[in-house]
Amino acid sequence: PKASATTGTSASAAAGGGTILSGEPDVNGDGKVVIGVLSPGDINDKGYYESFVDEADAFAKSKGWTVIKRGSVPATSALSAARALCQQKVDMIALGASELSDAIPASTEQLCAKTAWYVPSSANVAQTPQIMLSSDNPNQSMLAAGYATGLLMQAKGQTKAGFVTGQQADFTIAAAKAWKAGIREVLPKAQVVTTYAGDLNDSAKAKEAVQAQMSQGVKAMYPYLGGSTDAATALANTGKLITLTPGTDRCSSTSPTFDVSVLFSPGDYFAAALKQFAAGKLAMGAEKVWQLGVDPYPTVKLCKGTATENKKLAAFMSSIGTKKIDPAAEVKRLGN
Amino acid sequence: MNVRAALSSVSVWSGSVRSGWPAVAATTAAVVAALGLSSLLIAVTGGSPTASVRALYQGSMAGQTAWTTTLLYAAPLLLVAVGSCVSSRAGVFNIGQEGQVLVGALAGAWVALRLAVPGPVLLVLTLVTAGLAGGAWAALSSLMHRWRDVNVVVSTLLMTFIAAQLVAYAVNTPWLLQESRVGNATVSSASNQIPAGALLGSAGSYPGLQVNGGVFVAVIAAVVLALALARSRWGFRLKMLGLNPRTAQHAGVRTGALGGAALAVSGAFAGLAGAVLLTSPVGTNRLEPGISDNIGWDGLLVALVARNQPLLAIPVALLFGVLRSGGSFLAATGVPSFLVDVVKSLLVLAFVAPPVIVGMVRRRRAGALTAPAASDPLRVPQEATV
Amino acid sequence: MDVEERTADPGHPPVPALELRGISKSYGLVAACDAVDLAVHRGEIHGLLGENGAGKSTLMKILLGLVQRDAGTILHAGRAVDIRSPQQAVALGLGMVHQHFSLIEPLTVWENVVLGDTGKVDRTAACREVEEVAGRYGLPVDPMARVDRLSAGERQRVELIKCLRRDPSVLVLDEPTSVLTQDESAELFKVLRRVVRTENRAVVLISHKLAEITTATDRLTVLRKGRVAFRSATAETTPQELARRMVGRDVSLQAEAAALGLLPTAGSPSSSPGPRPGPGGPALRLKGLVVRADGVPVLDGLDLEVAAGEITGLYGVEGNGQAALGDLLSGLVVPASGTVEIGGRTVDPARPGALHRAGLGIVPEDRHSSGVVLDMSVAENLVLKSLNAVSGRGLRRVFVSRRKMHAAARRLAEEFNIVTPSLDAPLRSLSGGNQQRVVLARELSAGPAVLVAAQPTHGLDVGAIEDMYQRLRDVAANGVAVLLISTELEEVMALASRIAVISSGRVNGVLSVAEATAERLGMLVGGMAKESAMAKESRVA
Amino acid sequence: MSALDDIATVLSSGVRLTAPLAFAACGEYLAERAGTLNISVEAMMLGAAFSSVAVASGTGSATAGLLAGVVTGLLIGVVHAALSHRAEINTFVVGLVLNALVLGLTSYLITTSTFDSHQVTQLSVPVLRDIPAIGRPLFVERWPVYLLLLIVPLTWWLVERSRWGLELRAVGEAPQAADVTGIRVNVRRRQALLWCGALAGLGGAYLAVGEVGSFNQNMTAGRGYIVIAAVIFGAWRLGRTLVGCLLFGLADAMRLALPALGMTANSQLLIVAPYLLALLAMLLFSAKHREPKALGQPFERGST
Ligand SMILES: Nc1ncnc2c1ncn2[C@@H]1O[C@H](COP(=O)(O)OP(=O)(O)OP(=O)(O)O)[C@@H](O)[C@H]1O
Ligand SMILES: Nc1ncnc2c1ncn2[C@@H]1O[C@H](COP(=O)(O)OP(=O)(O)OP(=O)(O)O)[C@@H](O)[C@H]1O
Ligand SMILES: [Mg+2]
Ligand SMILES: [Mg+2]
Repeated sequence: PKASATTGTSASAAAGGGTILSGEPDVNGDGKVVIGVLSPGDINDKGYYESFVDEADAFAKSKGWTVIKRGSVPATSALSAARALCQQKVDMIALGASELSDAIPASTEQLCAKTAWYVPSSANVAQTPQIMLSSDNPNQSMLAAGYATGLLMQAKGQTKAGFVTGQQADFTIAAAKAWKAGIREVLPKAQVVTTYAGDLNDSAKAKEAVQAQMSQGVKAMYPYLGGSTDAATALANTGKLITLTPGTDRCSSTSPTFDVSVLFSPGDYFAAALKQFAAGKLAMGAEKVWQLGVDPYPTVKLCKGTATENKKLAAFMSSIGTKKIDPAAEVKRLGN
Repeated sequence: MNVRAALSSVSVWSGSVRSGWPAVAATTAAVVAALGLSSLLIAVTGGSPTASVRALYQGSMAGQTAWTTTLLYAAPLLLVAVGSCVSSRAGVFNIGQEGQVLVGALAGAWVALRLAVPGPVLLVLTLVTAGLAGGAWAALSSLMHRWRDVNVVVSTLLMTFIAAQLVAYAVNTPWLLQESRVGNATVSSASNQIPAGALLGSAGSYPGLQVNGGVFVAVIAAVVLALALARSRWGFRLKMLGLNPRTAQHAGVRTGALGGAALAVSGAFAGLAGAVLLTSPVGTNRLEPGISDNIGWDGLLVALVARNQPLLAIPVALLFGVLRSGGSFLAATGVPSFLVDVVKSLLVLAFVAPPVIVGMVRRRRAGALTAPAASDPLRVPQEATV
Repeated sequence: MDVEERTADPGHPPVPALELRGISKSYGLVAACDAVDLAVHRGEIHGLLGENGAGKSTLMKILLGLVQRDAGTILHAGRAVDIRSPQQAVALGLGMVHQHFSLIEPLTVWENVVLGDTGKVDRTAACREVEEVAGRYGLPVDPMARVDRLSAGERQRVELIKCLRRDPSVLVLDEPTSVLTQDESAELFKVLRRVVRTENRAVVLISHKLAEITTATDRLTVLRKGRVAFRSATAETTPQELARRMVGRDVSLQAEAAALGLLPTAGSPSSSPGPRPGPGGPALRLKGLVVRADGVPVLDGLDLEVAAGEITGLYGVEGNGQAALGDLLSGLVVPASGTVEIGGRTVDPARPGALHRAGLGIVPEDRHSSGVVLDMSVAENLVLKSLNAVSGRGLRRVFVSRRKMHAAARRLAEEFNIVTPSLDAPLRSLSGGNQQRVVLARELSAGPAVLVAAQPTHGLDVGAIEDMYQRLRDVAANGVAVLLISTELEEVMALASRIAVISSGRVNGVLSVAEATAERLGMLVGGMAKESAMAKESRVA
Repeated sequence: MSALDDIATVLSSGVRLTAPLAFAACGEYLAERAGTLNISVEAMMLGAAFSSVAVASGTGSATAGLLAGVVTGLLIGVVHAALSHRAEINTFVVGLVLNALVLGLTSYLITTSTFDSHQVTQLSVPVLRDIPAIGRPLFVERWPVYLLLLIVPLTWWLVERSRWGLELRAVGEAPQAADVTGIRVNVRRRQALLWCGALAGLGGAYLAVGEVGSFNQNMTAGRGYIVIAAVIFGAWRLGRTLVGCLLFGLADAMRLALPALGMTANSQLLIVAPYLLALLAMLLFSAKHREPKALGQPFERGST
């Protein structure tokens, strides 16, 4: 990534490329630190989207910062939402997901000149000097999630798993395939069905999809959902299915319960970035790629795994981290 | 002539609300009540009403940037509203603008992304195609009405949901309008960004205040239609059709064709609004399932509050624009932006209800044989709707 | 206004079944009822008559609790009562057959009959009751039939059954005969006789047809402009006197007399000009017109010719296709077959505005529904069929020129004596007579070769009627072919030189006014063909 | 897995997806017979779904939540009725505004509060539940489903047999004539809207505390409009309306179950199916003859 100092004379080059904004964390120098967070989803979904704001909130509180959060921002109003934040004199704008990347043009506008930008990306957002990109490879975490599921299924002697998600869109299709491939790393003959409920938030429909899968003997179920995650998982719990979390650590949750926490939550990445920001080390114009098996996140955690299972999973993840396993190739090989 | 047309429309308005101070006073009281209720809601849920009001103001009217955003929202709202005025005049109640906006944006996006023609031509083609598509979509309802007597309210409503799935299908289907894949990246449920040539630029830039081309399109449409409705033979016939279709037919008006055309025109303006959403910086310049963003529903409400007067729709659209941009800013202060939907709905009721109620009370008191004026859009769903 | 009373016999019981004292009701500035006193006794048919708009319907609606009075008391069997709703009226034993049918068409007869009751709905009991009441009064009807399948006469029976079933002490009928044939009317009066004589009920019969009132009632009250103008026993007065009381002055004009239902003195020559056939055949020729509504033919091969300079009357009882013919000539319905020729040229009535362009003007029967736009201005209503003439020139052709529109409207308003506060006032604010003048002015301003006037005097007061008659005569005298569609025999006899009788959607016979007697016309109306009508008459003679 | 089990799966899923529609459709049907084309049924369902979860969480009783849902639907019905049949504001405008208001309000409130999950209990009829294929779908459901056995016949009886229903029909067909007959037109229409509100509320509450056990933003997701489509599809007959609901419910159940059964289908097409079917029904059967004549028209005395 090329470093260019468009944000003013006071910017300085950082070690890993990119530019560190002067005065970090109070970039705009108004004596307060304000973080603005935009999320495309329901920020009370007890899952993926909520975690993003919760992490920011917790960290900011500990530093005495202010956090302005806004959920359910449609992609079409991302731009104006970002402008509104700039008017509020935020020091950083953090986008909850790459769906909101349409807000990025605001970063070049006068209004947002003194603002840091944190943007999650899945390789579909172009790097610009004004923003910090944060990305992971969803194939990695979904493959490992599948692997973990496979381990648990193997222990119980089961072979049938189900994936329930919303719209039939590219990212859901890809996630389903990687998860399936992961299961088949352990159980080459495993059967995996995918149901598109059509809506990440229609709980009744998500539940019916789960019910249909359960009645077909599915014993592990991944509710890759938004607002309807809990309703779907609760139903799966009644059938004692193996369940996974879509992004956050919920091993301690009792209602519903999960067997595997798949942690690819943008909140975790974001918390790490905020720490750097507080220390004045967060560089714009650079990209941070989060590696499974290398970085603390993303990762997959068995809630009640046996020592052997945990060891196998850790080994699998680290071979992804060391590139011994190429997730893309594995998905191609086993995901169809 | 413009000014006189304007004056005559305004006088029609005050006539139809049977103006006088009771209606004005009641409206004022209702607006205050609506704002009071909203404040109460904020306070009860732990927010600060004064801060919220300040935020609403700041985001929508304080400064040139704020005004820029407000105007960006107002333009498509005004376009939808102006179209609604036309169909309502003809006595046809179209409530499918949301779907017509979507179909317009869909067709516009297709043209903008698929045709290789130079910039300005592409923009014009995008806008025109979107208008035609919105019009055609509405015309389907009109054909169903003519052939099989299908209720226009019902069919325009149902067609909205079909339009939404059509767009969802298009942006999830690679050979249609789904965005192209870069390397291994996942693609989102949206089209590619339309080329710069098809973007509506700012037709004026007063340091920070940018007046987008869409604003000019919308205002010109409002003025031209106000003039046409008030003065032209077409406007005369529409009015006749809306107020008494039998007499209109007797007088030689092709009622079916004229009513159907009015519905199509209304759809066309909604489609054009869809294109403005697509090509102006209000959104992301891509086709996405959420691109209509309730502009269709809100535009219809603008027309209703403006009592189907295109010129009055200008300030009302501006007010709705203020609510949208202010709401966006309000959300940036931490108050969930859904609050703005609540405020907006309460305000619509506050504007719409009191004149009707005052009129009704007056009629009851007078006991006169004054059937409510059929021209009153808020009271009488005209014959065509049933 | 001093009311002259002639109380006939003192044989009535001292307490009237119903008594109204000082009833007043205003609609804005219009005093629909102004201190009206009225007493109705058991065992009598009480006629209530007056011109259009005299306040008859309003008075009865007050009685039925549909309209609240401003002042006055209602005494029922001597007791003051307060009637706030139709249910209360029913509970007191008041029943009403409304001027316009109040039946719900998609419901069955028995459902309509029990509508407005309280308590459980019991079909078997209701049907039995309908049949029982029907049998008692000789009003046969199928209780399970849907009302929209019934004829006008049958519907009237249902209305009657509905009232009589509730055993009313006072029965009010508001212009019950306007949709009935003469035979049906006679039947109705027979039923009413029975109701008062053998069952000792009281009946109020509202009408503005003097002939009917004088034959059917025992006592009567005349309303004029919301006040009681006259009371008398029927036997002690004459139609001529009643007419005078209604109008407030002597009625000499035959036109007025006709409008009030006074039969013209036998054999009196029509004052209308004789037929003056224009050159080259009739101005309007209708051939084999068929119009269907819901599959039922409402016009069934109608043939008719109207010559220039002549007033042809199309007479018949309401509901025999006049409305369909009016709609057809207004361009509102399209015939299934048949042709319309104007001035010898065939016109396609399906083409919007074609009839108008071919030179046909029409004063439609229901002007509010298809003649005017109440919420547009007087000026706009005057020009709405001739937008071309009031448009701008050149590029401004797409616009209506206000200047031209006002000029044209002003000219017509003056010529036709239209009384209006301003040309920009909504038509709604004009009186009925003036609204009708607006229609006539607009239709005549196009210089038509043919003028169709459908029920042109419905709802007009005497002054307006007089004016209308004079204008129609003038129009004919100027060489226009006039087709007068009317259900008023007297009106047709007074104006037309030829009378065509319509029955069941076809013309049953055409008589010159000289051959036309009430009896012959009556037989044609009843559906007998012309020849047999003549034959029967000659036998009688 | 036997084919019978598969059928049972799809059927019971269909029954569950149909139930909220069926409750609301009974209400909408009755309102439309009285002449009100009520488009705020979505607001009634959504508002009820929210309040049922809120009250269930507050009281700890799902049944109390269900009741609260009915009351909320009723209240929205009262507001709609007051605005459109007392103040006489165009009923479509009122409906649009109410839908926007309730969506905004519930979304706002759910982001500012949290609720526990509660769900009504399941009722399982011994013996009958063992009938192959239909046993499970029909005899093992959350108990409010069985209220349909009461409400459907009751709605039918009210409309077709009771005096109130006779008057409703009269009011929906010919309000002027009904008025002179002594029926208080707008009162009847308001009452019909209350019935509609209560039942739509029951439908929404069933969805929340019966089916799902929690509330999430816009959880009715357009079911109110599907209900309107069902009444149209049913050409204003209760039986056919319910068949429409079942058809739409089953279509959804099929869509959701097919992948598990190893089949695929175009989901967009299945999602729009209800709307397409309603339009088709109107086109094919020219429903105009069945449509209440005064549907959507306001009534005011003296304005023939
Ligand atoms: N195709 C149409 N689309 C929408 N509204 C229409 C259409 N045709 C007529 N209308 C409206 O419907 C009203 C008349 O309704 P009606 O159902 O009587 O029309 P119609 O008589 O069937 O039309 P036509 O003359 O074409 O047969 C008019 O106010 C007119 O504006
Ligand atoms: N609802 C009303 N609002 C205003 N004016 C009314 C109303 N009803 C009646 N009027 C007016 O009151 C007067 C009396 O009307 P009413 O209907 O009682 O006359 P009527 O004697 O029955 O006439 P007709 O012979 O035409 O039936 C008329 O001037 C009429 O215009
Ligand atoms: Mg700062
Ligand atoms: Mg009368």
